[in-house]
Amino acid sequence: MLYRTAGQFKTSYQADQALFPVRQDAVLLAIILAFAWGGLPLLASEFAFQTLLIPILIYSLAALGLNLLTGFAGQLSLGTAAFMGVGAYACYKMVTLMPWMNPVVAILLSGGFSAGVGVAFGIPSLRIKGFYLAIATLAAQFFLVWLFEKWGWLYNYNASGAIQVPNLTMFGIYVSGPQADSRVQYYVVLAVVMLMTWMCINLTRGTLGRTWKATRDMDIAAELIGINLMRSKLTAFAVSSYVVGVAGALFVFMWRGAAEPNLFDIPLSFRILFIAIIGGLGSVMGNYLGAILIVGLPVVLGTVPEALGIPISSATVEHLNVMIVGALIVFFLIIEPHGLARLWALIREKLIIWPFPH
Amino acid sequence: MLNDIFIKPFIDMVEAPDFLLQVLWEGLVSGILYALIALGFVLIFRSSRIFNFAQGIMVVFAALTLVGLHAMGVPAWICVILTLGVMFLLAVTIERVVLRPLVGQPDIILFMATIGITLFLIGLGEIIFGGENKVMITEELGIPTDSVVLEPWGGLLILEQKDITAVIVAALLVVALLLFLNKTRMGRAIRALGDDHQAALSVGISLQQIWVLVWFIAGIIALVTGIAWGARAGVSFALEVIAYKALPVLMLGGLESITGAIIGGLLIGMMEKLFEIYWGQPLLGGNTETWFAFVLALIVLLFRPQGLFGERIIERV
Amino acid sequence: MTKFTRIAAAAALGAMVGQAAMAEGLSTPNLAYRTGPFAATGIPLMNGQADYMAMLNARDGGIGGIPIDFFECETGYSTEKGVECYEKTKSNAIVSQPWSTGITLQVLPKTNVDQIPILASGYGFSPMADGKVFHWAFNTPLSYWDGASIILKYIKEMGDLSGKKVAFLHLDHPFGKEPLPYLEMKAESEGFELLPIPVGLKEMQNQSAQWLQVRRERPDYVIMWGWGAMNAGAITEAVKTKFPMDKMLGVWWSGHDADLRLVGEDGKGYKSVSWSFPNSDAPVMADVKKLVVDAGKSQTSPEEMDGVFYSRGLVISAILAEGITVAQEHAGKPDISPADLRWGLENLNLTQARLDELGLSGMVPPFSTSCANHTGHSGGWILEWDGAKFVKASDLIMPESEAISELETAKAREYAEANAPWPVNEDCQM
Amino acid sequence: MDGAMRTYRNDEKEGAVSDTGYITADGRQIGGTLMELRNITLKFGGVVAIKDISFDIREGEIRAIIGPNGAGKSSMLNIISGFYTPSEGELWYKGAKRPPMKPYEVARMGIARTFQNIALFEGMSVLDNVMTGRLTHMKAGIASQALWWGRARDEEIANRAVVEKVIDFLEIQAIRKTPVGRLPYGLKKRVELARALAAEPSMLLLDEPMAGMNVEEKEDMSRFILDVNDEFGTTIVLIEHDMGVVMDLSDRVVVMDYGKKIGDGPPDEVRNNQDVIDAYLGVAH
Repeated sequence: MLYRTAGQFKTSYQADQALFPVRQDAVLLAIILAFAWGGLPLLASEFAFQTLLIPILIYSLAALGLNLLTGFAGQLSLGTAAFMGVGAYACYKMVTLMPWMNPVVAILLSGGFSAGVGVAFGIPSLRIKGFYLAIATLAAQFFLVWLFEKWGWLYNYNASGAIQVPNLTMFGIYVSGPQADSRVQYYVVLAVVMLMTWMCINLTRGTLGRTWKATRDMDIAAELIGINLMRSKLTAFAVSSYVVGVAGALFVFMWRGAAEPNLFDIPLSFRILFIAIIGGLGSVMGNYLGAILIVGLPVVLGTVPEALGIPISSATVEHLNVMIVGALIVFFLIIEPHGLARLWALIREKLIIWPFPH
Repeated sequence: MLNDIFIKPFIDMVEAPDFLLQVLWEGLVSGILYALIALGFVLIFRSSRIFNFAQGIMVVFAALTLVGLHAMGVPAWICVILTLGVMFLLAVTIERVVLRPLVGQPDIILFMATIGITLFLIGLGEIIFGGENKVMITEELGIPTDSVVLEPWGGLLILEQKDITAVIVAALLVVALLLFLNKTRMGRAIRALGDDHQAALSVGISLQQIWVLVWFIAGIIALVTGIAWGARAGVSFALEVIAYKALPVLMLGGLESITGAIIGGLLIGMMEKLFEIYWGQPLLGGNTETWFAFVLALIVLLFRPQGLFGERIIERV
Repeated sequence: MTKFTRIAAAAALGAMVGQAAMAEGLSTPNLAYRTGPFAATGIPLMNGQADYMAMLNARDGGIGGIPIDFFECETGYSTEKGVECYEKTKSNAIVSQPWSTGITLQVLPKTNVDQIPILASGYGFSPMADGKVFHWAFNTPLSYWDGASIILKYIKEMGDLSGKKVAFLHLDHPFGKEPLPYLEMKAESEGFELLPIPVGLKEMQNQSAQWLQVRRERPDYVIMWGWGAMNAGAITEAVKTKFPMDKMLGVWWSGHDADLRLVGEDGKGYKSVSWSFPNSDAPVMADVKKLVVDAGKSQTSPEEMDGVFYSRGLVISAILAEGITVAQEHAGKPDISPADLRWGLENLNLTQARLDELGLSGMVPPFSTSCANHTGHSGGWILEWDGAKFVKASDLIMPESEAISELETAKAREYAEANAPWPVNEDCQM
Repeated sequence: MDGAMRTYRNDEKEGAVSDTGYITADGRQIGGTLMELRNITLKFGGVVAIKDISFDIREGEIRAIIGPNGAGKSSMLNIISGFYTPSEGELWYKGAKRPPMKPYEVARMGIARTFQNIALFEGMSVLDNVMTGRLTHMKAGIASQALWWGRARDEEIANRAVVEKVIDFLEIQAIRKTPVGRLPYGLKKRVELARALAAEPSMLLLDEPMAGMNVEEKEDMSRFILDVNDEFGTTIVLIEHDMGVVMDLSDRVVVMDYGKKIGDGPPDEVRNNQDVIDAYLGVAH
């Protein structure tokens, strides 16, 4: 009965195109947001902020960026982490060259650099398709990580080759660097992620989203009905890389505090791909569900043996963790290849007609 | 600058031809291993349209099993047979547990599933065998470990006997594989599967059997690769990253061409070594081997989207 | 040891650790890595560390009457996991042992806020020696710059350095790049040509390109900053390309018995600098064997116990234990706080007499720390592979402190400026 | 349907651009030349798919291309829609020679099409599929779209109104929000037509619009095609196998066989052409 949609009629196209045509969705989201802004920060410990809340939000955003490209525009990419790296290094250069810059502005601008690099590496997509393109994105992955290592200017010639996030303030409060409070960082991340998500939803439900989806579903037909495939693919690379770049800047500035080049290597790319796929390709919400599972699960699993008093070494826990994540990926792909988002959609459909199945 | 790019490297090559040969030999040996891994990919892709990311970890798993069994006191050659058994069991398990329920899903889903398999095998391997570096049982398997020192043009060329063995074994393996694919009923069924499921099934072999067989062959290739590479640098999970190198090989050679995999592998192995030694190290600070193969493949594909050995595709609506 | 007994042993150790975690005690987490590409070098170290603490618990009931809650959090040498482990274990920890230069660099700024000392024995960021800037970080007893200095000194004993070509084969990772500033400085002052050859994380096992470069460049010496699978890769390639082994010298992390055993006789003459040395006859080894290994509480093997890395792990725990002892005396209570431990680690005075008393004779050179000197600069030995094991090939060599401490101060200041506002220890007058 | 009774007054001279129209039997005025194909040849490697074909398409008419399998009909349609570039020959559109261009540019010149094997966007709803037909009319910038503000929002509402009209016209209101993947074949064909119509094209290419349909569905589709032609004056070029339907619907017919044109004219004339009869009866050449 909770999800009854009967009696909610639309009287204009505008109302029908609203973000949440079903009232209950809006209510549910309002509850979640209220919890995210008000409830969680009160309840969560430092450990929860650092290992769950902040990373889940950032990983969700990165997965969302990847999902725009792979799930919406149909271009499989294995180079997400490298584009996060571009965002992170761009942000680092900006705040060290221009220390007066507002950190949030710097983070939002840094996505622009990764968008540019994304377009450059997106050009092959005009001629290469499918797995060939996926391998081609690995060229970006490996080349960029190599560049992060070799181009001293990027990390201000630090001896260690790593970048250290400086202490940055906004309105007199530390938002990044070791002095920043986790809670403050959480709020900054939450605000940026919400803003980006809202814009991504708008893009995917409008003209651009339809262009991308048409390109994904049948590129030849798309071109024949008037879609410029080059523009469609390159905007997908640009917007996706922008979002991924912002996620990368958040990743380093709001969470990790420092980064070395190999942080942006292929395991991170795969991790984000897992999130996008387990969450559901072509879905916005799925990225959040996927991130909760992929980021949250190992943390939870890591505390289980200790909580239960099971005698098992931390290395074995780690190995079991890797095995369980691997098995879970296969498991979820088998039970619902379209991801957690589809699973939720099915549950929701059931709820709408519940308790009368017809 | 132009001199450093276009002239000096070639002068260096001519001035020290023995060193050039050494570079090419090293490239060739790496190339053989890339080609072997790529071959595993191609076989599986042709028969089931699965882009098997797990090929790399299968190499590690096979090598670890071999070494691990030997450490328990099993004689070397029995270890090989037992390892083959393990690889067969692995093929059966993968087919039963992963592939069968996922039949007909989009390519990307199957691809992800193989990444899932990879993670699972990494975890399992570390629990069973431990994460430390191990020594390949090279001598126990009868592989010579000396090196052949030649002196062409009064220079120095060092060829390791185990590398020579690897090259010969790889060549034999490829020949055997080609014979199998072309001359036997099973082999023809596998080849036909790439083109037409119905035709393949009409031979009277079930799809499941073919998949198990193909994954098992990929397992055999993995074992050979594991022995050859392990003999060079020890057996550990770091081996898995070498499997990435097979991917540009596939781009160049095409996902479905066996010849493409072999020629592409050798080509990439030698090109990346040449580039690293004559251009990468002097001009770019080295370590270009991590990306050179990918960028090379990318550039080739921009001009020939079908790869070096693929046929041009005429698009239809 | 077969895999089954190993799993059983792991379970047993886990049981002990698990019980210890519930028991009262001084929480001393170790961010260990027994997995991943660096596991091979990590495992003996972690075993040595764990076994020493287990021995203290078994023999003395801990330190100062309070048991040591020594437990591991697995990082796999991944910086990301390491930071997660740091956050997870820091709540009532009195120390953090990050075990990777990458992790150290990341948790370093956090320790100022969390006020937990980092013990990074023989690794981490060399300028951490400057205790005025790096309040909470300790890299006893030798820093990487010290190590590089000792190697250069040793080479100089064999002949003048000027005009020579020295290849620096290093892991392309914060750890491998650490000694570069010092080596570059020395190359200028001594007049030798420094040729850095990076080995990417993906190329550790396949260094043919790097060794082709060595062959082409014909350096007089190869200094190696390798770790994990890179060591074995480099040494096998060196043997293959017939590089003279006695011209190849590694940092202490490149002197792992198991890596050299791969090449056996062919590796004869290979050298590595070290601030620790296995001494099977040391009393402490007997205690460990009797109370921990024979009691089935260890994951180690007899072969590993005789190795350089196991004993180094043991020494690191001994340094930590000594820090705790000093802190307990100073605080006047056994249940010390992280700040107390910091005081303890700043006031280590491990004289030869004290080392003998601890049963560590010959396993580590004597050294002492102060609030300004967080390293101790103990000096180190050059070890040489004799075909079957490492033997001492030199007396204790001291690093050239002056040049290093200048560089340390400069780089520490640079770091503090880049991370402003960075608290500096004004109280420290030394 | 009485197409056979339409009178035919085109001058027979090939290649001539004529502005004089003709009046069909049911009284519709057919305009001047909209498109003219001159000596079109198409080769794939060594294979000649189309050989030296010329014909014209006039404003407001229903022009059919027929021929046995492999005659090159679809290739001809693909040339018109820009998917293939002819190896030789010229293509004149609205009085100007059309340079080689990308398919999407052709679409933007007002040429829309449907496909032989349905080419809908399976991952989208019916509404979104039809909305893609309007993409050539939407110009809002990316920032406006991201913020769902200003031009993007206005366009979305205005174009939705156009699309709803098409949806009403083709009577697919009930399935508006259904993912097209779930629709039966006949409805998919109709959605595809809706998508093409939503573009408000001046020329509509239909590639076997009735293939695989039952009699009832064919009747519906025929009615829609005639209605489109009638109500919007859209020029229609169609390929169809069902001779009965073709003869009933079209004003003029081009007959192809083995890449060559063997007949061109009103249905009645073509029906009695000896070459056409031979081709369809399979007489050897």
